[in-house]
Amino acid sequence: MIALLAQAGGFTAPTIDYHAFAPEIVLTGVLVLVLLADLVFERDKWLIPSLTGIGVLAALVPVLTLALDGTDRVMFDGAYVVDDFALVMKALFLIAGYVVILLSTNYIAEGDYHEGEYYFLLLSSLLGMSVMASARDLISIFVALELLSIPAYMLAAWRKRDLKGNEAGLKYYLMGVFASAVLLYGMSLLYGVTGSTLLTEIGAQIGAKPSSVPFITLGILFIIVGFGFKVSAVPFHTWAPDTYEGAPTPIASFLAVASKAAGFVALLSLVFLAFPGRSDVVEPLMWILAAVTMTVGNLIALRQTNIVRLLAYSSVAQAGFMLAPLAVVGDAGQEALTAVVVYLLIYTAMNLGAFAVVIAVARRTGSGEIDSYRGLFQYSPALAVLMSVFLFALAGIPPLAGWVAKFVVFRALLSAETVSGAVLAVVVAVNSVIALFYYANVARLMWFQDAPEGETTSIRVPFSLSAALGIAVIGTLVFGIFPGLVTHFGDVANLAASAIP
Amino acid sequence: MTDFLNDWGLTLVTFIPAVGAVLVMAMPKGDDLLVKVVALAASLGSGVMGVLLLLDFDYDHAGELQYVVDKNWIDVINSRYIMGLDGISLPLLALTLLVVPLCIIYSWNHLPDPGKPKAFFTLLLILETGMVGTFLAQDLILFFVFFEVVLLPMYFMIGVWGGPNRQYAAIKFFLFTLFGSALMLVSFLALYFLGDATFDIRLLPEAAAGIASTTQLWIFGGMFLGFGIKVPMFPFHTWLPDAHTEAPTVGSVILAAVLLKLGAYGFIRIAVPILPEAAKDWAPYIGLLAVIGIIYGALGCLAQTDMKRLIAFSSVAHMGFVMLGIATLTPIGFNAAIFGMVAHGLITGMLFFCAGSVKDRYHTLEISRLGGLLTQVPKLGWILGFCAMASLGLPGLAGFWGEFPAILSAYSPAPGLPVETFRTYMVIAAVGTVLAAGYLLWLYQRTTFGVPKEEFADEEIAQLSVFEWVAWIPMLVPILVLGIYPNLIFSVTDPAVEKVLHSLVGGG
Amino acid sequence: MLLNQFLLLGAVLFCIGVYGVLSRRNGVAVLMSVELILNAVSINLVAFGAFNGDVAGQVFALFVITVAAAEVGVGLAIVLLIYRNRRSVDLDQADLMKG
Amino acid sequence: MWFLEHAWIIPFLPAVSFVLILAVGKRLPFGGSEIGILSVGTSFVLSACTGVAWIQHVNAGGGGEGGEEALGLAARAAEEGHHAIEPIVKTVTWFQFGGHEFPVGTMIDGLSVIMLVTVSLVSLLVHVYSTEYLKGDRRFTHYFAFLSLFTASMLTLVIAQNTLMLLTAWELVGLCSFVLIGHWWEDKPNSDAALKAFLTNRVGDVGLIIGVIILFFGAGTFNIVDINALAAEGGLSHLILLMAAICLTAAVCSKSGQFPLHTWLPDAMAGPTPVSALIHAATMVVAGVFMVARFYPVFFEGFSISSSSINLLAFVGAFTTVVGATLAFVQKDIKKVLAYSTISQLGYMVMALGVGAWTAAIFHLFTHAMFRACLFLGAGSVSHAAHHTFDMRKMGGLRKYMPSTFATFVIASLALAGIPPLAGFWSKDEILAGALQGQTNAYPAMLVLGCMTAFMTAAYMTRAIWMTFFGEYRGEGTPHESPRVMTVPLWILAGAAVVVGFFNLPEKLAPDSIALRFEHYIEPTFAFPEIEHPEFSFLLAAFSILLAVSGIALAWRYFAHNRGPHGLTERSAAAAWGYRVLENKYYLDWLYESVIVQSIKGPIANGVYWFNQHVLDGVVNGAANVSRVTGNWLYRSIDQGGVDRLVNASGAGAEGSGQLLRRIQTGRVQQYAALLFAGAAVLAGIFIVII
Amino acid sequence: MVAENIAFGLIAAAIVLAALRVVTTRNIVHAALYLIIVLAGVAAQYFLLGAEFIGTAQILIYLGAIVVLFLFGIMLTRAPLTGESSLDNDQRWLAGLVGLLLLAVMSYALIDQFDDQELPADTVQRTSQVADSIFSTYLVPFEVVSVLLLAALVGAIVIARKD
Repeated sequence: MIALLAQAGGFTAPTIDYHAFAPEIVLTGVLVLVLLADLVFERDKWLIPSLTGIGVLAALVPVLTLALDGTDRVMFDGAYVVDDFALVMKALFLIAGYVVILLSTNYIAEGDYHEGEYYFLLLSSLLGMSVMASARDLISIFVALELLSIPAYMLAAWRKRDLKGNEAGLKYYLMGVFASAVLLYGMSLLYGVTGSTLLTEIGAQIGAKPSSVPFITLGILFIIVGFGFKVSAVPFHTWAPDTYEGAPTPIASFLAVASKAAGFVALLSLVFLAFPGRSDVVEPLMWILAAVTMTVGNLIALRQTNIVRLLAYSSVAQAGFMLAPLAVVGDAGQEALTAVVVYLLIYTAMNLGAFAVVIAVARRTGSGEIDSYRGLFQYSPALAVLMSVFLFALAGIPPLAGWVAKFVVFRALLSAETVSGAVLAVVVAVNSVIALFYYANVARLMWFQDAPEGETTSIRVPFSLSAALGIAVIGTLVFGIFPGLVTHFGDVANLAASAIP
Repeated sequence: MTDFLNDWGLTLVTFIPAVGAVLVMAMPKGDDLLVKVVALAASLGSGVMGVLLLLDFDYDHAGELQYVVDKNWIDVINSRYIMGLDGISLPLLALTLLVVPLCIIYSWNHLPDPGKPKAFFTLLLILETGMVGTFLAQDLILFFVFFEVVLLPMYFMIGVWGGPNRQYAAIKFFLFTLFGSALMLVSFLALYFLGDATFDIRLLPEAAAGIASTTQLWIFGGMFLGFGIKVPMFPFHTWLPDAHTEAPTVGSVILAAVLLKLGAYGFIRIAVPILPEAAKDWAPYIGLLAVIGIIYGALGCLAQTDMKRLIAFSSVAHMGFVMLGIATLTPIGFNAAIFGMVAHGLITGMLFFCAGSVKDRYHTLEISRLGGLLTQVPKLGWILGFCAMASLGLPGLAGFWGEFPAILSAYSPAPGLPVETFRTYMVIAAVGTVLAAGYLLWLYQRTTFGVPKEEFADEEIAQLSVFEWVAWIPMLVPILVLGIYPNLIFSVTDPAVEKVLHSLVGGG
Repeated sequence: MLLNQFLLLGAVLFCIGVYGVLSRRNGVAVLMSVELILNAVSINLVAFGAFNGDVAGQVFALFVITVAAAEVGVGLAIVLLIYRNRRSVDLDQADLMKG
Repeated sequence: MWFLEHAWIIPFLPAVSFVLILAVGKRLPFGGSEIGILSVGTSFVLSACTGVAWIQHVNAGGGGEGGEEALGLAARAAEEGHHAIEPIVKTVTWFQFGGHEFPVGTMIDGLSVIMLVTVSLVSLLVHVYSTEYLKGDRRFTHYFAFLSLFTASMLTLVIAQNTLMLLTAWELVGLCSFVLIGHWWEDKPNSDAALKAFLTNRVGDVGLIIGVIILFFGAGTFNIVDINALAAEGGLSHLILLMAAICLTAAVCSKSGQFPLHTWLPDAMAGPTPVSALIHAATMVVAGVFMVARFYPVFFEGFSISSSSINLLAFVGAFTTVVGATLAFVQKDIKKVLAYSTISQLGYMVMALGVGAWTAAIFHLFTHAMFRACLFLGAGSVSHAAHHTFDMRKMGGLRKYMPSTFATFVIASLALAGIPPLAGFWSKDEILAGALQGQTNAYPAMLVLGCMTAFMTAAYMTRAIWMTFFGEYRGEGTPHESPRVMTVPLWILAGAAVVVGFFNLPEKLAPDSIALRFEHYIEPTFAFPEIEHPEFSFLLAAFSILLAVSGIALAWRYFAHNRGPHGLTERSAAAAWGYRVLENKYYLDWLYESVIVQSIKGPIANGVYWFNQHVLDGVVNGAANVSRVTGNWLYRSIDQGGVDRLVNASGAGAEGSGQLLRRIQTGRVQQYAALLFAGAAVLAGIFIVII
Repeated sequence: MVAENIAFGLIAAAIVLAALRVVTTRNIVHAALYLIIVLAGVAAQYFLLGAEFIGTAQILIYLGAIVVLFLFGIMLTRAPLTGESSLDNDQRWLAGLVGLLLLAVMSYALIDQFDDQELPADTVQRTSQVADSIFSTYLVPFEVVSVLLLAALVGAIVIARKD
């Protein structure tokens, strides 16, 4: 088709590196396949999730081959780049997606939801994320953002008969649309002032401008606000707890992990490629967002009674920790990037794990109340141990992976050797202690309190859920004990290399 | 053999318990005996490794790190897997390797409610890995990780198997320690960035020399909080009585015997050698807090009505002596501190064992309800007396060699420290020994002398079991042996202490 | 023509849209206000495209229009879903989850 | 020489015996007592051999192998023209600090030898005596075990080569006294007494610890010989010596029952009587005196004994003699009479040391050990006969029933009272002579107090003997003489009380070959201050005899013939007051106790109650109470109230603010949206204005 | 030029007024009708800016599809057709405040930056240029949008349909 068009006028067909697009092509193929399979095989319920899972894993193959290949592939004048950063993030999305599929398998099948469409939308969203990892211009970023968001809006409302489910979808959708409106406005400003949608080009232009341009400041700020919503930074986080609570739990985990990560990916590309010269705006903004986000998230989390809401606020606070390195981006540079990437990788493992346990426990108790975890250790010790592992990992207790994440954040903050960095480091330290309160509280209920009457048999965990738990716990432990593995990824993920197209 | 130990010794001794923990977890659910056997085997395996290391250790060069392993770990931040054993680590390693198997033996039939041997022993073994690792790590980050590893198992041990107020105690323990270690980590990172971009404890004293002195003070302050809370020093001690009181017997024993040592060890191994100048500025205040701790802990003991809580408070006082020794920054003081740690570990550990056995028999530790232990369980009474005597620093028993040299060292602190201040501390600390005698003997009198109270007078109280004997004798014997021949430890620690303090005073 | 006259028109439209999304309680009316905002952005983009003599502005606007269509479709679907369950599209009533 | 170099065996044997008795004692036919007697007996023999060896060594002029450590100093001393006989020192490494090794070992000189002999002899006799006295006791075996340990500790103490070892043994002695005083711990008063003894000693130990530390840093060593040598040579500053001496004096006060820390000693009578004998005669309480003698150069220089006419040591000693003697008057319990008498006599010794009469002090220590042990064992024998009571009001007339006990008791009493030619006379007279002559100045106050005590001693012993042995029997049942195994030790000791006084006959009364033998062999010549030895004074001797005799006579008149100011306490308010003061031990305990306690305990009514109820309580109890109350207060208000509350409050504060922040989350999506847009607008406003 | 400016002024005024009515009218159907005016006005502005393809697309997509969608939505949700206050919630003041604040910030930034800069005289861009651009430089977004539309379609059906 492209060749036909090319003949039509003075059109030069772009050269396309199919290897570079292979992950997306595989995902698209699977996506179509799932849609078709849903039509054809209505009886075989197991087929769709398996197909989806295999498809996601298949998409990982080209990611690996690309990684082994090692060369950075730059296309469309730098609008689409497949470098190590992109690959690391793609792998993250795909693995997280795979785990979410594992989490969904029984949940969706037993809930009598629309299975085929569910996986179809999940894959669409994943495709959007995968594109996001490589997107290096405003339009690609916007479109990728919408592709990953719109299916997610609908997935959040997937429990159609449940009022909370509807409400979750509605809130997420409206807030998402508002945020993308603000984002778009910001993008339009930046495009207007630079005349380009390429991040590197924008970076070069606005970096050259004098230090205080309200217009540019406004553009940057609106863009960051737009993504602030996506990563659920305070005060743009309000949707998160409600949506997580009302959405199907696997989707909540998907939003908390993959969607948030996608927001960070875009934020990182923007901050490092488009705003490198504007740390006068980015740094204080990120400082405020980070400090407020972690503090508010943690404080509100202290008072939660629902486990999913607790995790939601915890993920808000975690977003604050992840934003923190960006507050010293001007001085810390690569350290900050490494910190965020490493944090994301680790956060993915431990948060998915926590959600997996929540799903498993809810199979028995049917409740999201924290109180229903009372005495879990007595009747289902394995789940209690796993949950503790994930929670304490989130709290940052060595040797569970969370400490590495906190550690790289500290390192980035202190490596800047600025007062603001040091102060933020102290804020992070204090917040990690506050966070421990509520994580430990859950652990306390599980371990130290007696189980409700009659709870004696342990909870049966279906295979796919066990697999998800296994992946998460291995990630949490291995990253914690051999931090070199994960910091390596953070280190190779280098946006500076692709800054020069 | 030596080659094998050089390459693998320290790694094995650290991680055999961890492997054991995994194995214990993998054991079938109902088979408690198998779980216990595996747990004991793992801790003994580590112990055997430890004995091999001790036998092979080159005592003529106790000041040098031996069996050093230096492997890549986290390349990005130049943090390495460095383990090493020298005269400072050695006694504490030995202590840890001794205490844990004994705890397992003690728990054989004594598992506190609600049972669950699998989880209990798993935690115990993880704890051992953390403790051993802390004493061997020669890299700040590695140290930090091991330092924190002990946190969770202890938290659960207190929280699940503890007393009635266990939840509060557990979370308090956890939060205090975590708060300290968060600041400690910030200090470590500051060292890394301001120093030579290394976490290697061996290199840091030199690398950190160039840091501005005010910055050094701040960095030391962070570490002070981290280690001081763990010690625990007054006024950060409030987690300790709760944790000790609520923890199950074995938990208390490990807490007292090893965990409290991690903080003081941190001072000796990390804080002082790396930042000697800051240490000098801090020393008078550390000394002050130490002597306040001595008196305060003793007075706190006198106020207690619960036997276990009393013993717990005594730890505050005893660790005060340890910290006083460290605060003098002299070889004598450091030697005293290390000896004091080992002695306190053995003695207070034993006291907690005794308290646990009393609780098993009388189901209460309320001092006013006890009495006449010597008539009902004479052997236990004798052992309690022995430990009380050792604890109050009777010469000829191990406690004395932690206490007396610490007081001694305060007479003549390192050059540059205010002599008069330290001499005042010395006098106060010496008065503390009287108070120590006071509360311990008072405890002893009320619990063991006299005749049993009415409620227990007619009860058949069990005599000491085989498990108790097996668990206790290996702790009682060193209390006596070390008391009579303290050079067993001093000869090992002294060269290492000299080396550590070299930058500070150059000996003397 | 001044660039700013288009931009300011966009800004005004944007803010009217913001007012609308904040003050309307009817779900459909909120979606209409969203359209105002998106149109404001499109005006901006096209105006900047003209100002810069660059085709990217128009392309961007085209994508925005397309995406807006998709968003409205999804949004209406969700509003319909709510209506079906609640017999109301009053957003104020959708506060089951809070705190 | 062999004996001198292997003196470690002497304490080692009883130590082994301790372990053996504990291990197997219960299974032996005599419950372990045979091991104890065997070991202590062997120790005694070895001590005696050591003594002989030492005499030979002195006679040989200190030749042969010298002490390994003191050689350098000896060489220096030799240069200065002394004929010094060095102590025999043997050491092995004990531990190391800061690269220096510190040894442990034995040091044998005259002082050690005489102490070895005294201790092992008394201990042996007490062991033998106890087999009967404690027969059937339920903790017979434990008793012997700790008796052995007690002996071992004291033997270690006297041959200690360095201050640390001395400190160790010192504390072990305290521990054993704790165990033995509290032997019958089922009764609370007994365990109270044990606690009090230990804690009071602990107070003094603080002085010892600090003193040892000061000397360590002053002299750079724990080695006693080196410290002494340095002190004697003037190698240590006077300030250091003074401080050290003051600190060590505190230790002496607690261990040797000197004013004002003597209150534990009468309470310690709660232990079995043989233990009291051992404590008072040879082991525990003389440790303080021994320690002063051991560090004599320190005290001598520190207190400037040579040039002063009063000093802390002399004053404490002299004052204690009078205090002890007056208190002994009003006791109704025979053991308490003896206990206060001990305090008084120890005061003599300390006073002697304080005035520079070193040899007199040690000589008195030696003679006193004999008759004191005899008196205590006699009292035990009496109580054995009189249904285990020590209350003299329930005795009387026992002379008829137990002649052996009576005879030995009288001999020992006369020795104590200082009737020539019994042992006590010689040693006491030497002390008084020392006070009279002093070094450069006389010590007149000491002399006066000493003479007063000499009078009172005679008087109260007469009173005790009268109440116990004369008159009519006032107790229950029929008293009987104790068996042989108890009376034989009594006779041995009584014999010793007669003869040991001749060991140090004054030069004026005896030929040179037997005069001043004690001084010749015992008094150190190496690292020792230049002491002026008192001359024997016939006048003084006569006066002291007169005092003793008149004391006996007056008391006899008063009690036996019922003459004198009987009913004085009823008739004279002043006398009644005086009697009450004495009966209440000078209100000393009360002073410590209620002054401090009342200030905390509150209302005066409470205080009066305390005055009535607890006047007899001890200083330690008082201090302990203060500590407990303070501890309680600290714990409740500061620890649980302050620090903890702060921590908890911060937790509550965090939760509270969390609760507040939750209100943001209203659940209404348009408010969320408002927050989003407002957030964007406000942030934009701030950033545009500021940046 | 003047004509263009007059045209702009008139259309802009219409847009703003209509937009205000969209967010204030009490009748939801009226709101939809006002929305038509706004959308058409915006399309007119596009033509003024020489963006004919966008203008056309605006009319086709918005007027042809979206407004119809809205009307269907209004009917399906049986919104009251008569005017009443329930169309608004109780945070109008807050909404107005936020709107004005935003407006102030945005206009300050815009005026500060572009003050009175003129648009270039010839702003017309051919549709073929847009097409070339979409199929070369912006090929990826284009493909992505196609998936996006498919996803939105499938999802919206599942969400909206009765089951």
